[in-house]
Amino acid sequence: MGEVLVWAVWLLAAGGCLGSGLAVVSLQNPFYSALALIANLASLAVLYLLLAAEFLAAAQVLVYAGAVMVMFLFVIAYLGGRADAPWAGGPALLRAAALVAAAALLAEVVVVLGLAWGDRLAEPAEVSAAFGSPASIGELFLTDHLLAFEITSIVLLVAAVGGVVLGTARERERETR
Amino acid sequence: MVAGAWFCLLAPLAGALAITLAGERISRRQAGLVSTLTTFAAFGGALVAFVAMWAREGAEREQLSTAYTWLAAGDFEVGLQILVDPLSAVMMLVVSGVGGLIVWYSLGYMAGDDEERRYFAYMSLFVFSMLLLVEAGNLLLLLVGWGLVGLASYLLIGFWHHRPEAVAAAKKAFVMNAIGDATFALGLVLLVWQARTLELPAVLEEADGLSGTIVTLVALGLLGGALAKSAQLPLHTWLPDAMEGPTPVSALIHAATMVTAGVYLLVRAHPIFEAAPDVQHLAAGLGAATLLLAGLVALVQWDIKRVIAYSTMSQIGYMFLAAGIGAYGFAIFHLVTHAFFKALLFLAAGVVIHHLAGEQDIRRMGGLRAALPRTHVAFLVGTAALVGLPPLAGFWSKDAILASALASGGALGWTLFSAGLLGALLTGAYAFRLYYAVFHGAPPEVSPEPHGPEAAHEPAHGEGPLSMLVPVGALTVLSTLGGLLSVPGVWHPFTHWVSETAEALVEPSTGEDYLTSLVAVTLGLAGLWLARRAFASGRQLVTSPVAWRALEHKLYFDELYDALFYRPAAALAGALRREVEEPVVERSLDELGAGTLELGGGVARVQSGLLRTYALAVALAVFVLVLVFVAVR
Amino acid sequence: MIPTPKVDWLALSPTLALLGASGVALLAAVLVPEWMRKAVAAGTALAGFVLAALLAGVVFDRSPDPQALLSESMTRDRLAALAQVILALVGAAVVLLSWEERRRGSHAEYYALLAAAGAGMVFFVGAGNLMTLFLGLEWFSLSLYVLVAIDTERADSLEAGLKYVIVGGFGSAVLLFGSALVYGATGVLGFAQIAAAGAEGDALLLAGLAMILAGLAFKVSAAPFHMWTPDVYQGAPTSLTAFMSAATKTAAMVVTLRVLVTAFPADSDLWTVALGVLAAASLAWGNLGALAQRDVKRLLAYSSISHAGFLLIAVAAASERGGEALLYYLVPYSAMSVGAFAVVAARERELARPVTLDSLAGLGWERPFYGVALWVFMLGMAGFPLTGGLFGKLFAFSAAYDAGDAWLVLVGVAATLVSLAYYLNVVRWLYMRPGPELRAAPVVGGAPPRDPALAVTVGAALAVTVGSFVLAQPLLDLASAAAASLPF
Amino acid sequence: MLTTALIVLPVAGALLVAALPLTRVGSAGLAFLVALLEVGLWVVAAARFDFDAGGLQLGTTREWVESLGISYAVGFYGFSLWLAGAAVIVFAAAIGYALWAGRDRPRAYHALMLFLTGAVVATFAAQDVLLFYVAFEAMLIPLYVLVGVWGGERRLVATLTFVVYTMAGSLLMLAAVVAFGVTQGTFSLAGSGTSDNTWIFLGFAVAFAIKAPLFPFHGWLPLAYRQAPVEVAAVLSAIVSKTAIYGFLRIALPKFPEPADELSVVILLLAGAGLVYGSLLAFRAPDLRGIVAYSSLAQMGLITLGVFAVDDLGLDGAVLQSVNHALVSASLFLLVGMVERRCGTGDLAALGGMARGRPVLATVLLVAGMIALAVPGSTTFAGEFLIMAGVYGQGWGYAAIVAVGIVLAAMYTLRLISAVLHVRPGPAVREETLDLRPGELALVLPLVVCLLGLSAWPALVSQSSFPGNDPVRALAEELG
Amino acid sequence: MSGPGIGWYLIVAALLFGTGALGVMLRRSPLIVLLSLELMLNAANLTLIAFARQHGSLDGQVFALAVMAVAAAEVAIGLGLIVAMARRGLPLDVDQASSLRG
Repeated sequence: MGEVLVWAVWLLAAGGCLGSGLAVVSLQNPFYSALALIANLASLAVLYLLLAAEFLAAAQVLVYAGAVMVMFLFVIAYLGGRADAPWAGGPALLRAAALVAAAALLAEVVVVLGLAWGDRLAEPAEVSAAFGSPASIGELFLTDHLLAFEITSIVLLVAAVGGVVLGTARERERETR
Repeated sequence: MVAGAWFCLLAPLAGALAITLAGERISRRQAGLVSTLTTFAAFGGALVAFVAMWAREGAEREQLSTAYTWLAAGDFEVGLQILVDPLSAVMMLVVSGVGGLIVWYSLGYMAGDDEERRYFAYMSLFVFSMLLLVEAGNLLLLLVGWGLVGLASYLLIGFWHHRPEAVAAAKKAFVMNAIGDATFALGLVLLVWQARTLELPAVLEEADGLSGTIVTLVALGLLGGALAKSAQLPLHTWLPDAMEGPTPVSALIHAATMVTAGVYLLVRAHPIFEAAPDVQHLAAGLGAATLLLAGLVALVQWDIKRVIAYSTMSQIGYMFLAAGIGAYGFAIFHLVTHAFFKALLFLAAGVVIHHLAGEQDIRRMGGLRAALPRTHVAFLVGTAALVGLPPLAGFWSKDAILASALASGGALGWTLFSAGLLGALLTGAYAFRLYYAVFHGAPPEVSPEPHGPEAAHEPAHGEGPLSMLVPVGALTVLSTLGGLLSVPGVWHPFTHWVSETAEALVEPSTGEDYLTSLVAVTLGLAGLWLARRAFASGRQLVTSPVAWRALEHKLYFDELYDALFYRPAAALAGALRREVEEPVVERSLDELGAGTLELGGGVARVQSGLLRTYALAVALAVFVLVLVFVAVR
Repeated sequence: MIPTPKVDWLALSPTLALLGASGVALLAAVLVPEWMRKAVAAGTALAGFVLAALLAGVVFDRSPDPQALLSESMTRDRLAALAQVILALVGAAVVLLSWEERRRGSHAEYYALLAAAGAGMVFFVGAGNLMTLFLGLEWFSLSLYVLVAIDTERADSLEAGLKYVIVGGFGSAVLLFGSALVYGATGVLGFAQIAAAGAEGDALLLAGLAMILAGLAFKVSAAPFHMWTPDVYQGAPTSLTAFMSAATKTAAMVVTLRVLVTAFPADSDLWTVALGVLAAASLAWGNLGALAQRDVKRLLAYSSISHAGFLLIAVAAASERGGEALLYYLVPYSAMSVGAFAVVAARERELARPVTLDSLAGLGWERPFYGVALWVFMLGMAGFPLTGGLFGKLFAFSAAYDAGDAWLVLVGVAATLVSLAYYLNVVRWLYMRPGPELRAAPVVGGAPPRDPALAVTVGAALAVTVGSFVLAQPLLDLASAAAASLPF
Repeated sequence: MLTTALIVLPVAGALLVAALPLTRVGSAGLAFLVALLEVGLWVVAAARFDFDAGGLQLGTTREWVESLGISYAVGFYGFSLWLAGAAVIVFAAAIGYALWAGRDRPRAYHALMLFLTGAVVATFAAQDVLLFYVAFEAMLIPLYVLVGVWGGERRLVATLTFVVYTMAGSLLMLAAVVAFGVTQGTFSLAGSGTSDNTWIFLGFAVAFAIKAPLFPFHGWLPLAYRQAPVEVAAVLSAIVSKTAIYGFLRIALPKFPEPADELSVVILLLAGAGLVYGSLLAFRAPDLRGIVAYSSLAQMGLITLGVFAVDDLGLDGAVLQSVNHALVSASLFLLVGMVERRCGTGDLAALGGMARGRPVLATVLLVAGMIALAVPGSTTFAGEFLIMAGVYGQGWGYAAIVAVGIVLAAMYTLRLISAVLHVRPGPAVREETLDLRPGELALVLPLVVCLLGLSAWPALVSQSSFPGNDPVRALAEELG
Repeated sequence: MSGPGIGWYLIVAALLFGTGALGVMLRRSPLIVLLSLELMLNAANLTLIAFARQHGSLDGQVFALAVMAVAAAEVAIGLGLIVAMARRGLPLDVDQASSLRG
């Protein structure tokens, strides 16, 4: 792929990513926000691809945008109009402070990156084609990161139980009564 | 000798303890008997000691006896010890002898008071304390006795504690004496640091070796104690008020013994005062000033006991004068004769008061010569002895002091001599004013109702029971003959005896003696004449109203001290309470606490419950943390 | 063929015991009939916690030398083992404490999640790289999120849950981003590898360190990352509050110590100061905030914030002595905390409403055992003698003084002074309110509801609180063996 | 072992009293019995104590926290044995008074009193800085409740002020203990050397100054002494305050010779100021307890003067005076309590004239009062004289202050005596108001008899307080 | 590697992280706050993947994969909570969830 094309794709993806991110934060309706997040996830997947993380890109789209966001949209739909909270509120000072804090944090991270720009971030390592492939990831998950893999599953299980407990508790109450 | 002295010391203590512990198990009369007998037992002990000492010679007459170590700290030790020497032997005899007579007298005088037991316990305590004072083998023990007589004095002045005046007078006496005790103690502290001991002969021997400043300070400290105890200027104001106590108390404590303790101290510690001649002269000067002041004030008093009290101050002034110029033997001699005749006067006055059911105002007395013939004689003897008419006791001792002043010469000597003579005139005047007012003239028109501090007594006792008469008689004899122990140009056994302990600095010649006597007796008689003339014409001795008022207010010393010390102290205490204690010390914590609580409230308000602020706090904190980490790098 | 890695099952056994208990309890929710569901679940959880404690004890015994397992995924050492023992015992106590808790259903789920949270913590303290660190943290956090909100019939419980999820998620994201930066600076995830990467002073590493620190400080409730604590503690079921205050703090503290010492030793001059400042801030904020509280759970929450400060003083010493002090202090602290919340729970169940200070009035006289116990816990937290609280503070201060942080000692002392005002206020309410006020307290009267399990918990906490004072040395020996497994 | 027994006996008694479901009289009586046993045990200890020998006696040492050098080390020196003796006697009287007065909730009350006894004895016996701190703080636990539950109307404020004040000092001391122990490598008093760190010294000194209390750290005193149950006030002023003196003598002076020397001027000035200040306030106090309380402040100033004279006379005097003040203050507070029980008030304006018809009360109060004002010949006089003589070495001004204190003491004590006993009966004194009952007399009389006995022989205490009767050397060599 | 350097990816990640943080701090709807949290986690993921590429080590990618699962778990619990609140009739507004305060 040509350099220019890569840049163009990058710009498009990065722009989409940031734009959709802003949309998530700024849109009034949670439904649209959720849709914006899907766009965000998709553009992130493109960036992952550019970073030689094919498997992750795929997972991002399938698992995240596919499964998680569907759940999200489902809940929003379930809640209907009740999901509409005022856009923002509270004291103006609080809003300003939030903006300032976010901006400051952002600027800081950028500065830190800038400090590292010259040496560390100059030249990325050479990687083989297998880098980021499902096989390589899978091997790691079965060797070095076996525990992480297992725990991830436990975390998901806990979350599932939690979701059930919280989401269905009321029905159960009714039963016991 | 030593055994007698110990017995003399402990017998009254045993009496006091016995009465206290027995409580209501013994009758009031038995309590009185216990007290009287133990005091006479003490006198017996003193006699034994005296006789044993008489049989010895020179240095053998002085003996220090230690029972045990009373107080010890580091290498500093103070024993419970007594010093038996000619001086203390004389004092023991006087204290226990006169004390015994007065306690005996009290048997009759106090009969009927519902707290007799307490009275006799206190009396015995006093006799013990006074004996401890005069027998003490070291200065700290002397101070102990010193303080304990003050305590006994407090207790007895305030004996009728339902009377506010008595309580106030007792407190005043105690506090004044506490001031003296404090300076005394300060003096001792200096001695401890210099000499590392307070044992009597030893510490006095060290006096010469001390630096001038130190010894002056020590002497000042002791003098402070002496002034307070002996009611000399400027610590004299308590004594007249002390007359709130029962009359025998006035006789024993505030005339015969305790108040003369200052003189004893001056004589006892004479090496220290001799090493600090300025202080010694100061003592003489203050004595002279007191004798004049007291004599003047006595001219205008109406209370029979107060007149005698002022005369006591005045007479002690003579003794101070004597001790101040180094005439130790005569100082003690006058102390002894004064003990006789002043006790006599008080006891006689007691008979009068007893007879009049507690009346003390001489304006409501008169013509008692007929009702109380024997008392009249006794009182007259006492008065004459006080004025110094020959051949009574006071004549010999007082004139010897004046002669010594003359003999010491110099500006000081002459000043003191003149003051003493003037005092003799005043003495004659006030003493006979009192005598005439009480025993001559017309009796008061109304028979007095019981009132006054001693109102408990039933009226019209006459001259009272035997227990009152015998002591008065004994003292009359002593007042008459006591002076013969030292007759100028003939013999001086008394002063010779005392000089073994305290060698006199001046020795008047026989000529000086007789000259002085002539002048003094003349002046005394002049005073008598003044008093008689004034009495006959119904006028007062002091005619100027301004002077009268000033003297009636005792020259405003009470008011002055009140304004100078008491009120500022009370105001300071009040101000500290209002301005420091309550607002600063007590409330500072409150304010600090309130401030902290307010801070806590502020913290709680920040914890607004708003989720977004929590995230905001985290974000800001992360920002700061990262910033610091990266920047500090 | 991918070679199967060798797994140290013993090191994992405490985790597995709890995980197993959690699973059994979860199955009970479905398979066991309603009437014995709670008993089975609670019994399983209790057994799991006790077993975990025993197994951790075995691990402690058999791990004199620290060992990195599975390419630094986790560490088997005495530090982890001791922390696991504490965590498991706290869990067991909480199971007993929660037995009589009012709850509409969800009993089995409650115990399953409790065991799961315990398993997460037990794993977390042995984490060996940034990934297991993050995952372990999320593991127990997610369990706790659910547990906090499990009483869905109480609005407070839900509100607490929501706050915990969102602020907790925010904190996790910060921790994660920091981990990413550290990974960026070094290219590795394992703690020892990070230390060996030689990236000290690198801006990326330091920014990452700061963010990791923030994320962990969030979990230990150190100011200014503490703000969720009072709300969540107040809203959560009381038994769970007890668990969080003792166990979460223990786990997070131990891991903070481990991460900082093993992964960032070269930057210790930075993080010690930072921890000192966080400690001071926690002390100030926690103690001042507690002054204004009426609700006892909330008051204890602030007290827990201030204790984060005391514990951080020990961590900030960055020395073996500090590690000892931390591990020692965690024992009496956990006991006092669990015990205090247990007494609150007892009162809560008696009165059937949230416990405020005035509803403590007269408790000391009516229920002497709980009264004395709460009294002792309060005194212990204030650092009075005859409780391990004194030695905890003493050791922490000693470590700080030894490390040259005399100022932290003074801050700690000042904070203790302020803390007296509210600890003693509790005692005051227990014993000293005048008669009329006593009657005003809504006393049910008669015998208290029988709750032997809770009484056992309180008794055990009392025993540990006092026992850790008398037998300080044996406990300190354990702590020092644990601290020795870190490369100070 | 004997020392440990002295500590354990009351604590065990406390547990027993708390645990046994006895009647009101039963538990109070049991507590009183334990307190008497404790006195007996102390007598045994004193009999076994060799006052001529040097060094620590009746000691026990057990390792406690080896890694930090903390040990359970207890034992007595002469001065601490005397202080402990005063403590057990006063506690017996106080517990007896509580038995007599019939305190509510007797099991809790007496258990706390006994626990306090144990803590106090442990404080006096402690030979390890941390153990000292532990015991010092342990005293606060019962005191807080004793004042807060059984105190007067404003007891809640009083108890909080008291605890916060004293804890402020104690916590500074904790910081100092930490610093001392860490720098020395051990907390044992016997095993550690001296330190020249002024800050550590200050930590200790401030704690003791608050506990004593010394001016101006006495903000807690007026309220606590007025609001506490009277026997607790007695214990506070008589005994608890002396733990500060023990601290000065055992820790602050010998362990910090240089800082103590440098700062002695400040402490002496504060002590002197406190002596005068307390005396003046006692003179203006409107109630009985106020007088006794502020006189306590003055006396603690005086004792501190003696301690910081750092001189044979001053040190011996301070110990003697500590014992004296313990007995005097306890007697006075108990008598105040008896008067208050009769009249329902301690307001001076409402009292008076109680001497007439109540000879026992009058005699006992008079004797106690006279000893309190240090009438010459009393043991208090001996103590004051030694202190005065000792502190003269630090400057004549201090001795002069002591002299002023003597005069002021006479003023306020006489005021107290007169206000109760003399002149007309006050509105609160009725004709039928009783004299002291035999039971009450039996509580106060032993204290007064002890005082009279000491007056006959103050050297008993003063010459046996320090090994070899050489305080300065003992401080430098044996205690340092 | 062609195209923009790793730094640029990181800048994007930082911006995304900031945006997410802003959302958490600004928005009142708990749903949108949850979405914003997802943004933050994804920003971290991007960082991890970028660094993985930089170092040529797959650890970062594995980590990112795990984070995805965690993010999903968080969402599940968050949504469960929101549903429970909605059923309980509580307002879906984080500002109104402030009865616990002080």
